[in-house]
Amino acid sequence: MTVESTAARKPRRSAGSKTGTTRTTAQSADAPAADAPPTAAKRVTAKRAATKKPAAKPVVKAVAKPAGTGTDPDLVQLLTPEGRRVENAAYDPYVAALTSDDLRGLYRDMVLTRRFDAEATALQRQGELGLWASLLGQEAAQIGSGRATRPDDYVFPTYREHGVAWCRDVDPTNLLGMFRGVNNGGWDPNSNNFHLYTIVIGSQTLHATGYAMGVAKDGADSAVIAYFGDGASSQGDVAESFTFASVYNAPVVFFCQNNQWAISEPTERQTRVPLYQRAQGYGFPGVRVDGNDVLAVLAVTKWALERARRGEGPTLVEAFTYRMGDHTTSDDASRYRHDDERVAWEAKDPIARLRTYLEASNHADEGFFAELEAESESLGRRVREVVRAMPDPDPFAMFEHTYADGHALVDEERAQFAAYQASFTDVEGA
Amino acid sequence: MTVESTAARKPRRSAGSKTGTTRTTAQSADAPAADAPPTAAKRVTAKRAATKKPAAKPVVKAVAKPAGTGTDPDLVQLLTPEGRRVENAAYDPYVAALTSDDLRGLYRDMVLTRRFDAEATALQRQGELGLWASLLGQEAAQIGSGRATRPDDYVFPTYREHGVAWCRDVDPTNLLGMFRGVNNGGWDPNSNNFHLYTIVIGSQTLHATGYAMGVAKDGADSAVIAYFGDGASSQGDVAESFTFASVYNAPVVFFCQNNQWAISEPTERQTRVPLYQRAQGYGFPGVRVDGNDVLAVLAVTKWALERARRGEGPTLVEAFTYRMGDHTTSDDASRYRHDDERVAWEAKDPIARLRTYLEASNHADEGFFAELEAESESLGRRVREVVRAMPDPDPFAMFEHTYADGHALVDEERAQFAAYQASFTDVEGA
Amino acid sequence: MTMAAETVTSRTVTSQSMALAKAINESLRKALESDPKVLIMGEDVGKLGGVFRVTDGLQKDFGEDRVIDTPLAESGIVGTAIGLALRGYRPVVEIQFDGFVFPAYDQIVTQLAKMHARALGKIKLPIVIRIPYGGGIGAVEHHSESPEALFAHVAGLKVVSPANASDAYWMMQQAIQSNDPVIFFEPKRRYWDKAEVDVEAIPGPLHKAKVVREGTDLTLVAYGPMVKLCLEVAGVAAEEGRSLEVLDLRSVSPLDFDTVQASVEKTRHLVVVHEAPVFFGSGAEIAARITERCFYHLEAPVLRVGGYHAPYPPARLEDEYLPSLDRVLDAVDRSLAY
Amino acid sequence: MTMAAETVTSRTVTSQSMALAKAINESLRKALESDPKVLIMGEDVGKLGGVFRVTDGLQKDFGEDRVIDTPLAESGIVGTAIGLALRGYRPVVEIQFDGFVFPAYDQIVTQLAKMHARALGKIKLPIVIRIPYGGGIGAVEHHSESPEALFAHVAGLKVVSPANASDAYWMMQQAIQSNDPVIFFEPKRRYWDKAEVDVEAIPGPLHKAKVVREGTDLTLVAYGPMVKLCLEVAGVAAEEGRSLEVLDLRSVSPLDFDTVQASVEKTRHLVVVHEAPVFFGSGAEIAARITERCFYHLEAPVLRVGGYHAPYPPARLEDEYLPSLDRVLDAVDRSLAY
Ligand SMILES: Cc1ncc(C[n+]2csc(CCOP(=O)(O)OP(=O)(O)O)c2C)c(N)n1
Ligand SMILES: Cc1ncc(C[n+]2csc(CCOP(=O)(O)OP(=O)(O)O)c2C)c(N)n1
Ligand SMILES: [Mg+2]
Ligand SMILES: [Mg+2]
Repeated sequence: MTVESTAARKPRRSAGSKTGTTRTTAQSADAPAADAPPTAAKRVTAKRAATKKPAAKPVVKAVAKPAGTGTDPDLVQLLTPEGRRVENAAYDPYVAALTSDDLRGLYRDMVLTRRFDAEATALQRQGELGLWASLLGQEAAQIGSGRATRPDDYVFPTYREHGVAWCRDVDPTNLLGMFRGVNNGGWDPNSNNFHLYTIVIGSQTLHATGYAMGVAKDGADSAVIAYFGDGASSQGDVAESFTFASVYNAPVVFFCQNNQWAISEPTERQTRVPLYQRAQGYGFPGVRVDGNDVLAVLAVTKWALERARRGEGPTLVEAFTYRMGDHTTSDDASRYRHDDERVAWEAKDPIARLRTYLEASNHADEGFFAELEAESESLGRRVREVVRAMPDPDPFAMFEHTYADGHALVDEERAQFAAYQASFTDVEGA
Repeated sequence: MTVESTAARKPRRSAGSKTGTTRTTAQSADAPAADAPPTAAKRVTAKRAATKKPAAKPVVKAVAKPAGTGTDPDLVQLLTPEGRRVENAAYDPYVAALTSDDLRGLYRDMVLTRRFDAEATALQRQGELGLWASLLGQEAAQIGSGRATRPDDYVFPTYREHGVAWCRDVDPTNLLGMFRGVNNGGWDPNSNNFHLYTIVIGSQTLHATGYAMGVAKDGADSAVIAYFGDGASSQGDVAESFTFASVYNAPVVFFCQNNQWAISEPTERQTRVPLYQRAQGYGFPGVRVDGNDVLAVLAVTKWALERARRGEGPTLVEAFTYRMGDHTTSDDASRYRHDDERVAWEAKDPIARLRTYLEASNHADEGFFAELEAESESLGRRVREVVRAMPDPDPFAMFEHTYADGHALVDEERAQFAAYQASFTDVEGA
Repeated sequence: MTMAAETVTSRTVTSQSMALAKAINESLRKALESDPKVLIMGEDVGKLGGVFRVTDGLQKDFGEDRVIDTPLAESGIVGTAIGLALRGYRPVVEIQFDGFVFPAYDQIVTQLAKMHARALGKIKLPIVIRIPYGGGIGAVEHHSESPEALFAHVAGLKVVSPANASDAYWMMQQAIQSNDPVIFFEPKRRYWDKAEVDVEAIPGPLHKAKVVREGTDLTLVAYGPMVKLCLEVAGVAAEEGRSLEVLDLRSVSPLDFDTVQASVEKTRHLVVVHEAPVFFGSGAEIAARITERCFYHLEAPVLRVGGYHAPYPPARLEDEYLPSLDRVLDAVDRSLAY
Repeated sequence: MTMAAETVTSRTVTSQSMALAKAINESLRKALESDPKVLIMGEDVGKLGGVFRVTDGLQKDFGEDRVIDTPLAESGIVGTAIGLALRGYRPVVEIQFDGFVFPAYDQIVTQLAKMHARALGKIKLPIVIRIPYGGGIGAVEHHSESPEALFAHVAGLKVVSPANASDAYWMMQQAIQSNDPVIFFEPKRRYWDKAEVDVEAIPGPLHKAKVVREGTDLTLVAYGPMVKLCLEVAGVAAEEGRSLEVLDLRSVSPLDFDTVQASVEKTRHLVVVHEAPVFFGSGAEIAARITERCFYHLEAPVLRVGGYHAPYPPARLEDEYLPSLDRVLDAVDRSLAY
């Protein structure tokens, strides 16, 4: 591990925080207990929001209706696209304790994640990777939610959660193995409580639910978070995971990144109503959050995770965001969507908006940004070097790990393969 | 077909109606256009409800929220368990045109269906059937919804919709083939627009949705109704059918008979909130109706079917009812549920309540009931006779209908089987 | 390479006569007792004790937290079992009938079978999926199928099927202790067949075939419900002066070709019997591999007796569809006539 | 019983060189034009034209009502296609990749395959399920599998796979016209291979194998992506003085054993090649049945070359995993050495 990775430097700590206080459970005592607070928000000056004084403790009255009921409410948003901090009595407490360091940390996470992602895209173009699924545009959704988790929580990603992996201290170069074609995942899920990437859409939501059922059985207060996309919401497995999570009151947060597209299909091909509303019919709350607002995502995810810890069961969080790039490097989005859509979303860029806010409220100075730029470059370099050095696996690896306890046929085939390989050596040797 | 079957006597007509007017689409003009009317109901005397004068045309204001939103409303009920007619401005129009004949027809359908069901149970005990799945207690849910359909509508049943089959003029003895083990269904689904029984839980909801998509493509104004149970609501297929139906705005009614049990599991093992609420998160209305009240079921189903015809898309109807018997003849419900529950539901019997109402409002006299008793007996007799006479299929039937266009291997195996069979004849002949 | 079948060490004092279903019940009970991580999951496994009563009494004694009635969703059952296994549990999942495993097929094939390899061995999936399978009980559609080939073809799964109560007891113990996913096919029509079960015995390896009757003229290979039939066939054949050796494979993946090979090298004739359709069934793999191993020993091609290429027929036809005494004898005759 | 392969009548004037993917595209276009009941359904089949562009331009020309982008749910796609077929439509369904067919497996196996039989022939299910399959394109997990055996074992389904553009065009026409469900496996690594396609030809029967190279010493049997490899093997072997006959099965269910038998009676040696794992793969069924039919003709056991009993490996290993020129030649050597 080299110095440029947050993950490496401050393992299992809040982004940029030296003390890690924002990650403690104790803090949840401040949080409102209601299922979901009202989402009405009012604008305050960036200046005011930037003061360290925690927002006044809100008196949130328990609402009978979970969030996401009835007519579509506004997004939960704490930071406008223009970088202004807006007040939200319900969710402010979840970010109230963030220090300047924390805020810079979130910014740094997003910048480095984007840099890593760009590097991977470049490596694919250079033929070093077979494929890459870019998270461009979804940095806030991933860093905000990833930073909301505790080390003992467990994360079940799709194939695009590079930012969440970053928050979980997974060495980013580890993520590249499967895209390079040297393994199908390969990291140890238990060393960072970050499960392997799952490609079969939706499957992991059931694993997350089962894992959460196990957490509850153990009497632990950890929580589980399952990532999936807007397209995935149509899969039967996702619906079944909602049912199981609800029936067993499992401590799981369903985190749907609605990036508006499932390859070439817009969200309207999956649903006629906002996705967060899906939850209610399964008996738990759903909330839509501005997925390009890292503070809002952090707050909403913390709220949901803490509900889970308190034994209040599952939550669905819909992070409303946008896939700025192609679906993967194999895709060509120009075939099915207009540039204006992308342009409109560029104005809501998660990194730009936090930068405006940081600058306007003097949370960061030029030095910080310059240093980060350098760090970013060095991350890119490291990723490049590591990937290029990644060796092809030994052919005999094919015969490893199909079974934990062995299998006679595998032994037989391995032996046949060895004999076959040896036949060349013999010839060559002869 | 013998005389005792309504199905046989009045093919494709409304129950007991000589004119069939209650089945015409034209009538839907009377119906309120709102998504779902409020469910508040007030009691009126049985006497008053019994007058032929149609209820005043209600002015139902279009409500933004579909039925089944927010807190659990009362059941839609038009007839109390005690047999009193209650007023319901929203749904009364759908039953306003029912004549005494119609009402007696509904009663007759329920009685004969129950009789048929009892006969089948008896035949199973006598070893004539391998299994029977009784509908005891669910007569109103099935007759009410079945009688709401038009001949050109299409029905996708589970394995328990004997009452719906009755309404679709399917010869009831046809239903017994699969339970006797002489076929796996075997009737022609297209002759009565009544699909084969489906055993793999939930699968048929997708077939219904696809069929409805086809109806819409054809520009027809038919509707489709898919039956499934409370247990089935957990299956991924059912959720996927909700998504497809909503996205394609398919003219399909999802009719869930919540009979409180999925074999030994109470509905709480499938959901924490009332099932009809599931619909909203998929973008269409859900309504809970008293499934033991044939009038309410008829009204709600008609409303839902007419929405579908008008191009307003799918509806979920949850018929709240009770499985009075064992799951099937192989089951022993005493292992997992208390008698008191059954006793409580007996007080809500669908047939008894309609009888009370018919008697109290002079819709039927002793002669009717006596005649029906005789008809019932004769139905039982016919069923018994037909079943006992059902021959075992020819062994060569195994090789038929696996494919429509033939298959070389089937031909080969048929020939081998013939040779094998012949080897005995040869020996016996020798 | 070839080994004779191992005999289970039997101490009569701990042995008792038990129906196959009861033997599995006892085995599950023992597993629940000895390992707090073992869970039972499925539809109706709780109060009802399963539709075949295989889990009878377990929820009462171990509680709803260990013996779990699940929602009616097979993909959900297997998918959450995977999550529970990742958390350190050892779920034993019941699929109510053979024909209802297919909604879970995706989770089994794309997730359960591959996750250990995907993680380069870093995580284990010790999950047993119990499936009552096969015909002969006069059931309706989807309740009589034999889909074992659809699992054996998939690497990452182990597939076993006991033929008698004693094996049912011990193989279930071993399957639960296995760190690999095991698809455990229970021959439902043998649920009520009794046999001596010695709960203190030292069982042989899970994936080893057994010679259940020795013979010299022809080898009959079967597993699960067809072993009993093959023993009957051997009995009848003996009266006709033919000495048939009967092998109980017990495991379909891995498949103990060594034991089959040893037998065929002796008898030079092989007939494979299973309920599943012949086309692409286990018999094909056995025939292909044994022919390769015993090319110069075989005096006749390996013959297969099984279901036809048709959906499982309605109950009144199943006796014609399933391998029967006569059909197997016919194959024996044909083999020996070469 | 045995018949030589039929040759497609070719009129050069209507013939043009076309990539395999384009040939399917043209075939779908023709079907959409000639039968208003034909529909295309799947994920991304519309504007995108599918991830392999096989449906390119079809939605533009035939509208969203005939070329339907579906929600992301394979069970839903196949399940609704069944409903549409019941309404009289002829849906051609695309599954995006081989590894994603499993969520639809239940609908395919328990519903699609059995519904015609269940209705005693009263209803027909003319549905084609297109599956780009197989490896060799350096893809990530679930994008390179060959699950054909898992469908061939199931009665009620027909399973085919073209090896070249011409067959792709015609077999698709025939599959769509078939009144039975057809699982249409498209060899994705051959999508870009060009061949002459005569769109006015009179094709031979869909389920008939073709002798694509005549030979006398040994028969190589393959289908889909492996046919090209086998032709290459035959070329190399010819240089070594060995005359290999190559058969393109085209159809896995039904499987044209007659054509295979005829060839093997001549060559007396058979090697079967497929990408799918050998264990319980097509090769097993072919070996078993051909050994039965040609017991006295075979001079060597039927040998099989295919994938190993392991999940499809990461891309950098696939060349080792897949049958290769050398691995097939090795099997040829071994067979001829008997
Ligand atoms: C079961 C399954 N079907 C199809 C695919 C092919 N596929 C890969 S990604 C994708 C779209 C996913 O969309 P969404 O869930 O919105 O996630 P996103 O890619 O937008 O992050 C599809 C169809 C798959 N991986 N798995
Ligand atoms: C996929 C599948 N899993 C399991 C079963 C076994 N099974 C048959 S009926 C049933 C319960 C169904 O409950 P519900 O949907 O409420 O319908 P009900 O029987 O109450 O009418 C179960 C589990 C099945 N038929 N299909
Ligand atoms: Mg998306
Ligand atoms: Mg029920």
